[in-house]
Amino acid sequence: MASISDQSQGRVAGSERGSGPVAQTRGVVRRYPGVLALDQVDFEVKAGEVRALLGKNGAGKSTLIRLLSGVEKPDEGTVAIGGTVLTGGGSREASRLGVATVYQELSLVPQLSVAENYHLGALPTGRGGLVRTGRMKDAAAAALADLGVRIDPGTPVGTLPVAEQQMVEIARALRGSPKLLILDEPTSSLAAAEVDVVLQAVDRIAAAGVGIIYVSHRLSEIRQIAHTASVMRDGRLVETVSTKGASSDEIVALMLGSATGSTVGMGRQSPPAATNRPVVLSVRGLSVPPKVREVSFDLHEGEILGIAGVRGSGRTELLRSISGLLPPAAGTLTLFGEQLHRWSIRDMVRRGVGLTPEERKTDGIVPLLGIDENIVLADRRSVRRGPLLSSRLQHSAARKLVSALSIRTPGVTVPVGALSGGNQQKAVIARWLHRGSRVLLLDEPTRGVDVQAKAQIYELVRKLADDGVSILFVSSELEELPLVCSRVVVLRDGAITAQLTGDDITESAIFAATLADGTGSAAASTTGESV
Amino acid sequence: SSGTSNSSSTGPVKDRSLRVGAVFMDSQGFYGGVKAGFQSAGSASGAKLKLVESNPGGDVAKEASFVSTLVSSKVDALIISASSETGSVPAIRSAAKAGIPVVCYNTCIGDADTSKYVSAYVQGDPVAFGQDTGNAAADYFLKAGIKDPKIAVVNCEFVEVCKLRRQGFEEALKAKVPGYQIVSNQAGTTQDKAVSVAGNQIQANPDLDAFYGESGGATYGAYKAIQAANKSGKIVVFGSDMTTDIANALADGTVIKSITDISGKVTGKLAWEQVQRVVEGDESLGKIVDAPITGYTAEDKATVQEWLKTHADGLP
Amino acid sequence: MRLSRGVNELGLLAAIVVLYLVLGTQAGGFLTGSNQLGILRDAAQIGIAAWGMTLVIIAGDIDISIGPAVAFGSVMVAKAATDWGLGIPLSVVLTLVIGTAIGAFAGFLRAQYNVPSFIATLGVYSALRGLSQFISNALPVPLPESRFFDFLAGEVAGVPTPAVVMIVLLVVFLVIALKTPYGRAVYALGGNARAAELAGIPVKRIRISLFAVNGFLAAITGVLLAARLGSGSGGSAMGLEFDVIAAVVIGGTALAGGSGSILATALGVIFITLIGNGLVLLGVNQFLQDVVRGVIIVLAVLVNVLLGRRSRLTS
Amino acid sequence: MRLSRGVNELGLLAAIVVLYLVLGTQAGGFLTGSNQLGILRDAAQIGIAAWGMTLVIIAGDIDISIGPAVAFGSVMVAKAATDWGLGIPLSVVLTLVIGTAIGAFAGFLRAQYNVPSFIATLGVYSALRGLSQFISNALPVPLPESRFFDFLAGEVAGVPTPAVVMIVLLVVFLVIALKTPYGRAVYALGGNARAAELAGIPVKRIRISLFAVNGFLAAITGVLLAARLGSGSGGSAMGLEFDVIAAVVIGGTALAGGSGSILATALGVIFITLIGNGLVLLGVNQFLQDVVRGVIIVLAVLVNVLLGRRSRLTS
Ligand SMILES: Nc1ncnc2c1ncn2[C@@H]1O[C@H](COP(=O)(O)OP(=O)(O)OP(=O)(O)O)[C@@H](O)[C@H]1O
Ligand SMILES: Nc1ncnc2c1ncn2[C@@H]1O[C@H](COP(=O)(O)OP(=O)(O)OP(=O)(O)O)[C@@H](O)[C@H]1O
Ligand SMILES: [Mg+2]
Ligand SMILES: [Mg+2]
Repeated sequence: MASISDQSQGRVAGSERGSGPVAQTRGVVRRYPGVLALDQVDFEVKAGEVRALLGKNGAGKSTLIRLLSGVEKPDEGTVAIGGTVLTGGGSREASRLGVATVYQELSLVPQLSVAENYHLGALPTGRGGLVRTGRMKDAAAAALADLGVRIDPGTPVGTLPVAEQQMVEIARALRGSPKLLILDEPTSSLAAAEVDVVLQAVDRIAAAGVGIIYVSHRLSEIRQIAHTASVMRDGRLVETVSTKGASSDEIVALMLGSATGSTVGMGRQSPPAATNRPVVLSVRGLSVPPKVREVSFDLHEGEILGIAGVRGSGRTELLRSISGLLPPAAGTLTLFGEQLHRWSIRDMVRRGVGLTPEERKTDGIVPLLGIDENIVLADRRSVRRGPLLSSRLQHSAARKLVSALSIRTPGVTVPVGALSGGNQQKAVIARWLHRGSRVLLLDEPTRGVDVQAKAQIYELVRKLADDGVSILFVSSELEELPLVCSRVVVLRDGAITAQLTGDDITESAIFAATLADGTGSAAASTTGESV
Repeated sequence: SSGTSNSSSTGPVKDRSLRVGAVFMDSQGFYGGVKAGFQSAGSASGAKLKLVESNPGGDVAKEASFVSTLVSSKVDALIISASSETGSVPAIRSAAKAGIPVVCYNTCIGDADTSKYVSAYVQGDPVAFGQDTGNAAADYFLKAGIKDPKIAVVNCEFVEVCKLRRQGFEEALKAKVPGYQIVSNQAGTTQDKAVSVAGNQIQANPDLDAFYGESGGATYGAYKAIQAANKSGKIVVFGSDMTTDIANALADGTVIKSITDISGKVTGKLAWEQVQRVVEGDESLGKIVDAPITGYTAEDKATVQEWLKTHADGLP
Repeated sequence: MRLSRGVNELGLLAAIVVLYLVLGTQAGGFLTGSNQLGILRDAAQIGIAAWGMTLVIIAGDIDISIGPAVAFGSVMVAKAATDWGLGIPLSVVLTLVIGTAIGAFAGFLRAQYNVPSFIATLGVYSALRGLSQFISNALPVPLPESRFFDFLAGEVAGVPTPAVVMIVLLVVFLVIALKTPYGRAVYALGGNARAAELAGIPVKRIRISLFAVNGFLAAITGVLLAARLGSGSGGSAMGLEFDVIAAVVIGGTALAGGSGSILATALGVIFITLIGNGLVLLGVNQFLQDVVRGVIIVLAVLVNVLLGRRSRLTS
Repeated sequence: MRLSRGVNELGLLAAIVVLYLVLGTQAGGFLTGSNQLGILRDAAQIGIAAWGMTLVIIAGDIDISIGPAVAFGSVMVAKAATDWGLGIPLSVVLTLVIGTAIGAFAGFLRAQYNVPSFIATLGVYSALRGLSQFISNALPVPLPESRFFDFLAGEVAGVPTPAVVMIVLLVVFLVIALKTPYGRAVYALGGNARAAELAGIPVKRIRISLFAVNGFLAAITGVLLAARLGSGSGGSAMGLEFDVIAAVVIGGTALAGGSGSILATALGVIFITLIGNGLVLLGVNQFLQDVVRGVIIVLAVLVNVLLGRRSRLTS
């Protein structure tokens, strides 16, 4: 392992491109109730450097970013941007000094247009102080075009797919020609081709002398663009390494602490084909115009059926309509031998079908309620004594799942909104495990989840399948489908166009099948490595 | 119940500290006059008067809770303009049963209950009140030769008194101008509501002859609406309750032709006299005191000017 | 979050203690037993409806029809028992059923058609106020003499019956809010309705039921009010919705939904009632009473907010 | 979203057309020019404050103090011009300044200390109502004779002055809402306050200013009211806040904030005023008017919601 930093002096000899540090923290400490989120962190980025920030969910990455972008103040220590120490003037102070941030949670105004969101806080004005709408739209469209996306700048942002929203945010961050660009998991909701667009943009920006901090759980991306990587663990900055000099296993070991890469268990362990076992869920002619067209497939007991497709191929709508959230225009389900023509969410929950939505913040969690209550939300019968809920039963049920899924939290009554993104995702999955659902519809279950948790989720999914639970597994991270699925169907423009089984399930095969006419040769490089 | 007030002594009120509960029915200027009249009469008789006051806004529920608070605080007497003949009975009964003498003014509970629970009632008989306006209106119509006047009412009939005022008004008219017609009757107690409602009534009835305003706000609103519609003199107003601006309009005389009024100050003074009588030891019940109902007309300018002079502070 | 909620209740409790000290020394008759019982009786007028309102607000909705619904209940029970000759038990039951149904109707508009609850209940507000004045001709409708109404207007073991009803319902609602699947579902759908829906919680049905419960509680308040006054009155309970909502919000329940506490609402109810009682006893000018009330309500919430913030910073 | 907003305005327009047809044929005098001008005059009472209220609600807040603020303005200007002898120009300016300051104070409580705007303005509501009754002794305070007040009460080119003021302000607020960075920032902070803050929008300052503007508009309405009545009255504008908020919500502005349109509010104002005018012209029983008004408001919003849904499904 190539350790290139001297922690005591906080000095990093990264790339040769930059000169002085554009951002620097000295001994910063940040506490939340019950959590030491940052513990004496010294951190430094130079101009022109792309610094990856790595660590498990809850390691403190986003917290460090919030300090650098001025949104929060450190309890101890100092944060300096371009040599100027922040005095607590909030995000405005930091942005004046040249910090632009794409936060982990989308920070857009859903009701406003793309153009307005792009210019948020700095609308172009003309005579009489009035907003120049035309210019505003042109500038937004041009900036997005630079990033390789074509979106009508008049569209309300809230109606766009998440990925496009993310691109709007990135475009906005670049608007003011920042000195330091912070990207907190910018690609977690993006598909391969778009990831590539972002990575190219990052490269270009860094070349122009901008310092970049890049947070991601996808090591492949990091090895592709970052010069150096700082690894965080339990609120401490444990190591800064050159990405050229360190292997992925070494980086993972650093992130996990005592655990080594091999215990993570990322190897392909997909269960044997289950097509000879009884059909649990049989979908026939399901249509949700215009997104899903005449989809038919069978899901067998104990099977993990992957659903692949590019963004917009209709995977989310397919899961939503099976779950009862989105009434289909046509089609039937046969669930455990019973044919259904109409079904509501509640029917499906009762029959043992559970959906984990791709947007956990808006659809998945109830942020103000405790982890325990979020976990038992779909089934309170098992935690009742008589007609009343028992806190004791609720806690013990929650505790079991918190430890089974390694949810990092000081306690089970902590509001789930205070958890890191990855841990929130686990809590949503835990809800269906508590419910004892026999069919799970997992929409991007590993989005924003760290490597270890990812491995745990794979493990969990396999174990559930062993126990006879049937799983539909939607993922945009092509490399994970071969790891867990015993069969993969590919959705294109809302219709199933291919099916892969056994050893045919490889990244490249899936990738080829998802694209209509083999466009986007860049994809092979973006998905080249898995950890 | 004991039937005794908490003040240890009876006898002359001079130099005695008296806490008197006052329930004003709502926030109209009339009650300001009552308060002023009551207080000045009280201090004139040498009592150290402390008013514990409240204003339920015509809501019997609020009134009940105010009275129970006053009863708990053991005031020496209670003066009240009851929100409802029937609905206010429990409140007044509870005060009487707790030994607190009750003096009604302006409005009270039903006769039978009044004689059981109320020491005195300074009465401004609302029917007689309405009759006074009705007579003034009838005189005007007869003189103007209008046999079938079309009249719009701007009312305050969510309180009973106002219903009774109209009853009296119509009785008097029926006797003298039987061809009269109430073409519209709409609510508008506060000036701003009244001016817009009266405006609408003028639109709906192009051949309107007159307005009856059941309260001060209604009267003044109708007056303003006529002015705004440029119908001054074509439509006239017979109204209730004196205030400075109504008196001014009456003195002008083109729109407002008559006002019937019970002076708040006089009512307050009469109420004090009854309180004084009771706390000085006279425990007899059910005494009725008539508050003088005064009619003012546009023709009798001198009286109107006199009112303006004697009510320079604006309190009616 | 838990912590700040506790602080909120402590802050209110402290404010109530201060009020007791001030009024106890300054306002004649304040500490007498009869005044304290009177306060309880007045509190019931706000409190019974406030329990249901807390749940409605936690669910992210609002119900502004309380005042007219109470007035309507009082007129309804009196009309049914006298003019319509239905007998007392049937009249009371009918009043409660109709009150519940009207509430459910507003809830249905909200749940089924997404009519904003402010508008749905504004409609009910206007319609019920008009209807109760119309059927009663704006005159109080006397209740028949009856042991049952005397009991409602009277006392149970020295405590005014309405206060007993309020306290019993307080316990019921505390248990519902904290311990039943239904109550927790209310918190869940107020916190994130989409997530609750996905978890299989019958969001529509719960929304309808919440407004139905509010209608039911308003009808109870109306019957108790009629018993107290000996008559039903269409003009009563004017502005009661403001007091009820204020009590809930002073208790720290956020209008945005998702969090709140019935116990804190109870403190809010006591706080509001005490202010009303104290201002009268202190002999404050009737109009200045409104001024002082406005200032105190804002101060109470302000202090609470500041306390909550302090506790979050130092913890 | 755009589509459904357009549908919302079209739906309201259709409802207004229906009202015109019904009232034009059924209500005598409805279509006369003087009645139409009278409707405009009445609309101004609601409309002027409704423009500011729309922005407040878009920002995710609420201001329930409009009625008392208008009454206070009317009393204030009359007192200043008579008893305090400040002269008419100074009295008017002072009234507007104080109205603005009181609004700003409520906004400050909201923005700086996170006091919920419902509570902050409930406090102002109570305090201002009491204060205006107190300083006027609950009596109308006559205005001095003056050409200026006559002008305010009169007409400009045949159109009532208040209506002219309302229309001018409508244009101003339309431009503000749609075309200025300030107006767009209001939408932004209502849609996602955190995002707005992160983007460097001065959220606190904007919040304070919104309430200040509302106070200013209420003061203008108060001065116009005093001019119309020839006196200021502490008991006026009772319940005006309900009409104003209802007009805004009928116009489709969501109480949750983030979206809304001043133009749709204007239609809401006309709709509400028409109902009030029509019911009186039709000679409907005063109590049934409330019933009808309640039903129509709910129906209007319901139809709008259904139209919006239909358009979304078929688009
Ligand atoms: N506002 C908050 N209140 C309480 N605890 C918080 C808050 N924000 C973060 N934490 C806690 O601080 C710790 C660090 O969180 P942070 O969001 O920085 O992690 P992260 O490294 O970004 O994780 P992820 O990869 O899941 O995004 C976690 O334990 C988290 O629960
Ligand atoms: N009408 C809609 N209302 C709400 N959300 C929608 C609507 N249409 C699409 N979405 C959301 O937009 C996102 C993109 O969905 P889409 O079906 O286009 O892609 P997908 O195949 O699910 O791919 P991915 O999950 O990678 O985005 C999903 O979160 C979907 O739920
Ligand atoms: Mg993070
Ligand atoms: Mg998707």
